[in-house]
Amino acid sequence: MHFELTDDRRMLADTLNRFLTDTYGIEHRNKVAYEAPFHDPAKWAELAELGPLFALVPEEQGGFGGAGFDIATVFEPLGRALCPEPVLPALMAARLLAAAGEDLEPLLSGATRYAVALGETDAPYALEDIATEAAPAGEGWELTGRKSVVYGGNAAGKFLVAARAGDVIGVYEVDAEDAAVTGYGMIDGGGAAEVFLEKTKARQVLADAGAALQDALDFGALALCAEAVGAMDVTYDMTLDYLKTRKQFGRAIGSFQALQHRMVEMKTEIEQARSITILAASRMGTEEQSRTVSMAKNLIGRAAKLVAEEAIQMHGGIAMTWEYPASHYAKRLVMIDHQLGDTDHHLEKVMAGLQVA
Amino acid sequence: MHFELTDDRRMLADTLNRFLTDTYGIEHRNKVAYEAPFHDPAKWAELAELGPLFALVPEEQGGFGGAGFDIATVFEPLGRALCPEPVLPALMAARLLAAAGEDLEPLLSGATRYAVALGETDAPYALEDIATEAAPAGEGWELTGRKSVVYGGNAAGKFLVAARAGDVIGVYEVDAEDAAVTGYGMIDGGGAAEVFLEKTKARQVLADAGAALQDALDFGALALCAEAVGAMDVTYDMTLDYLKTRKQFGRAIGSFQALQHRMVEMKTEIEQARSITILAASRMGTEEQSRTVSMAKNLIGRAAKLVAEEAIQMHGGIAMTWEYPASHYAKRLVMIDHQLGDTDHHLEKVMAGLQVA
Amino acid sequence: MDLNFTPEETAFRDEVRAFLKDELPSEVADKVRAGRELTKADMERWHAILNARGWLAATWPKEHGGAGWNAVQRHIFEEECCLASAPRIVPFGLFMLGPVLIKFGSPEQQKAVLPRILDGSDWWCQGYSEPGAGSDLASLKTRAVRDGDHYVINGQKTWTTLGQHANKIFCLVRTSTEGKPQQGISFILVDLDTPGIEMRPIKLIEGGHEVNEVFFTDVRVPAENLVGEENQGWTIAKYLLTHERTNIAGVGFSVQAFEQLKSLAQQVRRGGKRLIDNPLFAARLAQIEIDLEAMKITNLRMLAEAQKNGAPGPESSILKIKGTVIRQALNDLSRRALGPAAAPFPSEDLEGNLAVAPADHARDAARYFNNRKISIFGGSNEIQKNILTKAMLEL
Amino acid sequence: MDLNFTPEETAFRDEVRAFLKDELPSEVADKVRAGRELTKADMERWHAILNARGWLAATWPKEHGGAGWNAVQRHIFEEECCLASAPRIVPFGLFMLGPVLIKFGSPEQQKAVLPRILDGSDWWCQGYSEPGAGSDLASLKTRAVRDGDHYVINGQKTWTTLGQHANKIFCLVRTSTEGKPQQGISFILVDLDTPGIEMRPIKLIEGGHEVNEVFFTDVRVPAENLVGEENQGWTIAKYLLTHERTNIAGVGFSVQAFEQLKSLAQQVRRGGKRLIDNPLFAARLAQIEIDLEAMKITNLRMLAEAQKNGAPGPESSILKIKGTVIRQALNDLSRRALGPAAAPFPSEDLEGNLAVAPADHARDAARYFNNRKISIFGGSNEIQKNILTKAMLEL
Repeated sequence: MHFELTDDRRMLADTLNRFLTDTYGIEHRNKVAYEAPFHDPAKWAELAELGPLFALVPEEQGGFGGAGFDIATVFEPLGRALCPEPVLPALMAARLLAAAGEDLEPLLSGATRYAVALGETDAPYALEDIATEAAPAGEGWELTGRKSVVYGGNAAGKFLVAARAGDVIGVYEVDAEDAAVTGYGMIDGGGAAEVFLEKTKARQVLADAGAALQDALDFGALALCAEAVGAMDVTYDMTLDYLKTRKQFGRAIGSFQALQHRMVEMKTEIEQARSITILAASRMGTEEQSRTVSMAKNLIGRAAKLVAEEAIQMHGGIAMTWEYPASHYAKRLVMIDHQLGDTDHHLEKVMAGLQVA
Repeated sequence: MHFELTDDRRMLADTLNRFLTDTYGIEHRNKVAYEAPFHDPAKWAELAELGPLFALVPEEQGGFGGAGFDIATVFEPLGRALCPEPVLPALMAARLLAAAGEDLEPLLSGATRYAVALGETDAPYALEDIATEAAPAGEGWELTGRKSVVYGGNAAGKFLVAARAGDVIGVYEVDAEDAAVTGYGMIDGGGAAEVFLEKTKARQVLADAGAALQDALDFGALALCAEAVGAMDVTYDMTLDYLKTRKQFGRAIGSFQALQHRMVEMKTEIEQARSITILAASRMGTEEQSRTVSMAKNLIGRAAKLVAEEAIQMHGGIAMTWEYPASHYAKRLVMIDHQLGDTDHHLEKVMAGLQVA
Repeated sequence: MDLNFTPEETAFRDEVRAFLKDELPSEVADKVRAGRELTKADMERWHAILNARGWLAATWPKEHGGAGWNAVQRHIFEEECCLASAPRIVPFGLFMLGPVLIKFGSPEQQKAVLPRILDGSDWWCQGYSEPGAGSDLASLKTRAVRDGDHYVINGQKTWTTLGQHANKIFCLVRTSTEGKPQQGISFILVDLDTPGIEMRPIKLIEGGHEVNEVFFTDVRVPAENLVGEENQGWTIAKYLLTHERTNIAGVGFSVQAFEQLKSLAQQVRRGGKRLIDNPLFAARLAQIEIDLEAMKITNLRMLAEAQKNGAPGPESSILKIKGTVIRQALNDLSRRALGPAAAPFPSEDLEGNLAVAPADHARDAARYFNNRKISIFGGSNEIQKNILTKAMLEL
Repeated sequence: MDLNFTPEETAFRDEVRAFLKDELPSEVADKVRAGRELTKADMERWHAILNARGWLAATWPKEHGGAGWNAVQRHIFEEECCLASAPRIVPFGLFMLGPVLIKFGSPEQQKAVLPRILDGSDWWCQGYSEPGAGSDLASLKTRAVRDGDHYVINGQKTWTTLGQHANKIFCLVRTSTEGKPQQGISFILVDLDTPGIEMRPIKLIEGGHEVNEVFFTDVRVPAENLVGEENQGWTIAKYLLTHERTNIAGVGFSVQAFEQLKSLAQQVRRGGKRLIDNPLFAARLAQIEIDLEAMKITNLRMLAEAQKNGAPGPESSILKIKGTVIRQALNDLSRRALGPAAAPFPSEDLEGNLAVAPADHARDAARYFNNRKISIFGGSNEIQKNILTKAMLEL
């Protein structure tokens, strides 16, 4: 039993952290994250060259990672830097393409940007509720429906779309130019899109994708957990720093016991969040993968909200401003709960599992 | 709009408070509350003479009160004194007997002690789940079933039992000597009983008692809310006192800001509890009676638990002892949630009402 | 105990309700309901409508052109305005400067300033907070030095709400560094056109512009602009704090937000059912409803107390603390109800054609983030707890 | 990262598990599971069984008759004991006095005391807290004054757990009033048969007797009973605090309590359904499961850290704080699950014939009240937060 990263992973984390610290500082981040295309295409290419995308998939599929701890290793630095590059869609697309045995090279090299289109207006989180329909058309397929808030969809070349043919949900590839895509920015930075499909030409990637989609969702949620841990660490440090330096009524506000005790509570929840993310990472590929990821996403949702709200409150005003970095961390931390299932969605999954065990 | 008691009610409250302060101090209370018969029969008689039971019912039924604020006026002092006398069963019985148009004199004079037997092992709170059966037998009825944790049942002369004849739940009167009654004390003081009915002779009081039982439950729950407000006020004052006098690390522990802020949170919830109890009292007899009482009982359940737990924690050890009164207040405050529907039971009722409004 | 309004109060409420129905412009109410930014013209328009009815300056005595309402009337008016999605009255001239001048100002100041507040000629903003003195006003540093007939002001103010629309500012400034820090503060009126003043926008967390920084460099202000005595500023600031705190529980906002949330939860679908039928969500909703129902009564109780004693007591801090907790919980739940649809950065497009979120809810996340301020501004909840601790608990 | 035990550790766990299966008396385990009070004989019996296996003194080096386990082995042992509902080892002799003597005691003291702890000849209890010094040990007042070959002790100790079974007590006493309050404290061994000692029971909130007050009036104790140097007591107390804190997260207890609770929620019925099928209850249960799963890992992470550094760091206070919160939440939920059936005062009857509550749950409310102590005793959670603030956050 030990909790240290392998040398390879530590190197990867160091490389990523250094790259992001050196070239993706918060000012640059805020410049690119809130203006179309809501990320930095040049930095995306540099990032891809550093190799983190290869860490997302196992050797058999042309990568050099793909285990839970590889995912966590990549996304924690991204969270620390609030990086808006569409690595998450790449991860989820890679899992789907790998499940279909397709060539991952265009994705892993960063050449083709994928977005994964799952959620719909009335089906934001649960696969069962998906209504978009796939129908055979000649050699291929046609899709009809609307995919809502597709992360990275504003700048994707290809979409992997979940759609149902009768009772079976499959995955279909759609070229961005074949669909009606309206991109927009997100309140916490980064971009997304509405994707309108109206008998849109598609290629079937997986006919029955229930298991593969759940797997992609699990990996995506794990990635978000690791991202949140990175962002929470930075937010916590920023708040601690502020408490040490900011003076009120003639003393550092960190000397007020009420705030001290709340810092301890923040710290405790961050450590719990780190722990459950480690646990989830360790369970990827096991039978307990989905339930443990749901546990993690639930705890992360609660912890991230606490950290965001407490950070703002304890900063007292300054963190309400766009200029002060903590505000952007707070937004990201809160909005992570709106991606790939919120605290309640995942709590319900854990509740369902109470019965079996 | 004003929030002052009428002169009559203030006099009643003063009288009760004085009687309880003078003759029912915490040492006496603890002596009688934890030993059979788990109350003080002599004091019960004195209390009855003071007239609070008459305040529980309207003039038409021989009383001089019966409105929501009358109930609150009686039970708040009882809560302040942690009084274990079976006034609550008397209130609920009075509502049922009044609904049936029966003579209330034996009850109001204190001569006959009633207990109301509703809950069962698998039906602790909800009337719908009651399984005890009533069957016609000669001129009268026979009941079969088990009533569990019947408050005041250990020292009652008569039971009003809720039982079903087919789909209809009625109220039946059973003499204590006709049933197999096993009394015991409660962890927070006072007594209760298991009542075993096996073709036990009974008299039908109300054939279809759904509405009357709900009304009795509402009035009972309101009474518990007022009792809790009284007990919370005392517990809060005790804690505040302790914070001012107890020294640690060379200063009064009340000077520690973390505790100060928690005191404010306690105080806030107590005021909210007082407010919702006032609201519920004002709505008795209106269409919103049941839902508002459920709101009150839910908030009271949360507030009382907070106050109990925080009082113990801030006292830090001493309130863990039997000798220190706060421990008994804490027990009562927590256990009120186990009577007549807990926070979740009442929350579900409020949830059901979300749809209609 | 009587939780009902008197017949007179009920009649007043009906009058307010009818007025709002007839006079509140629906395009303005729509913006308020959807949390969209109001223009200066929107706010001025609403002020003019209220002023025409004599209801703009609720607390001013009638001789100054106010409505002369008591606390209960104000409460009724504010609650009805919230329910009707009326814009909030911009408080700086009407509820802050006005009462100060009526209490501490000279007859000349009253005559010169009050009518121009009412008729919209002047838009006042507030110069209280400074970068180093947020909740701790006594430590403010902006200096005003007497120089002949003028004061010369140097320093910086911040969190100046809607300063971008204002032509005037009232400030707390330091006129003495002797004695206790509270003792050397004065209250002064400043024309924003005076040379040496620069106003810079502060962009808030959600991207909106509602507050500003104001920089003063050798700003010469006529000495007669001083309100009350020199170094009496702290007394004035405290007067405002204790007498003019109104609607600090924000119950009206919460009631309105709760109704919107309930309606949202009936529109949003999850797992083929309405969100309101999801027990976990419904439990949260019911919990807030309960806390809010209690808060309404707590608010009325303290209102009755204030009515009786002339001013709210320190326990009114409870209203601020719990009131903001409830409002923020409502904003939080609205955001969550939307799921991913809460995440897009608000824009006209998203509210119009694209309709990612249901109507009126495209800005719910922005509103959630923006409203984190309500537990910070105007004396943070931590400060409120300190006040309560001292005054009420005597700790 | 590797969350699995090594093959050796797994083998050890299997060994412990087999031992517990074979050797733990079922009547004793039944009492533990139901939260019933253990008799002195029950505890002595279990100690003897462990001692026979050489597992009683987990941390003592083998030369003193201990098991010589490392932190991971201790953790495994404790967790398995909890899961099997084994009694908790009475810690005062084994985990407190023993390590102190091994580190600070004279060879004579070690020889005289340690074997009698192991074989059960002596039952030690602890004299640390005083009525005026709970969390603040430095302010203790019990005096020990040197008088020839003896110390004469006067004062009062409290919260002495299981003192009613003990024949010996180790105390922190004040031997000097000079310098800092911490500097004048000594650690001394006292025979409870010495004239002048009176032990009085303290009845706890739920009615149980597990702690006591101890009064010392001119109690003459041989000077050789001093452990370490005079006025070195604070060092000894701190050594215990940092090195011998074990299982402070109480994860094993929580895991066991969670399993019992889940089973209870499958037995209890509400509205014709099992309680576990009620979404509000299930949500609470799932929430605790998640927090507990995270806590298991947090515990292991800090264990690995302690293993590496020789002693747990200040961050282990997190284990105490969150560990007690989780345990108390479990107790709370068990109590609530029972509804009215939780309310009767525990008695043999209620557990036996009457069966108001399901088997093993008649004392759940009592357990809930009793376990309010775990966030108070042994350094309250507030003290833990202060420690963390200083050490870790540097605030």
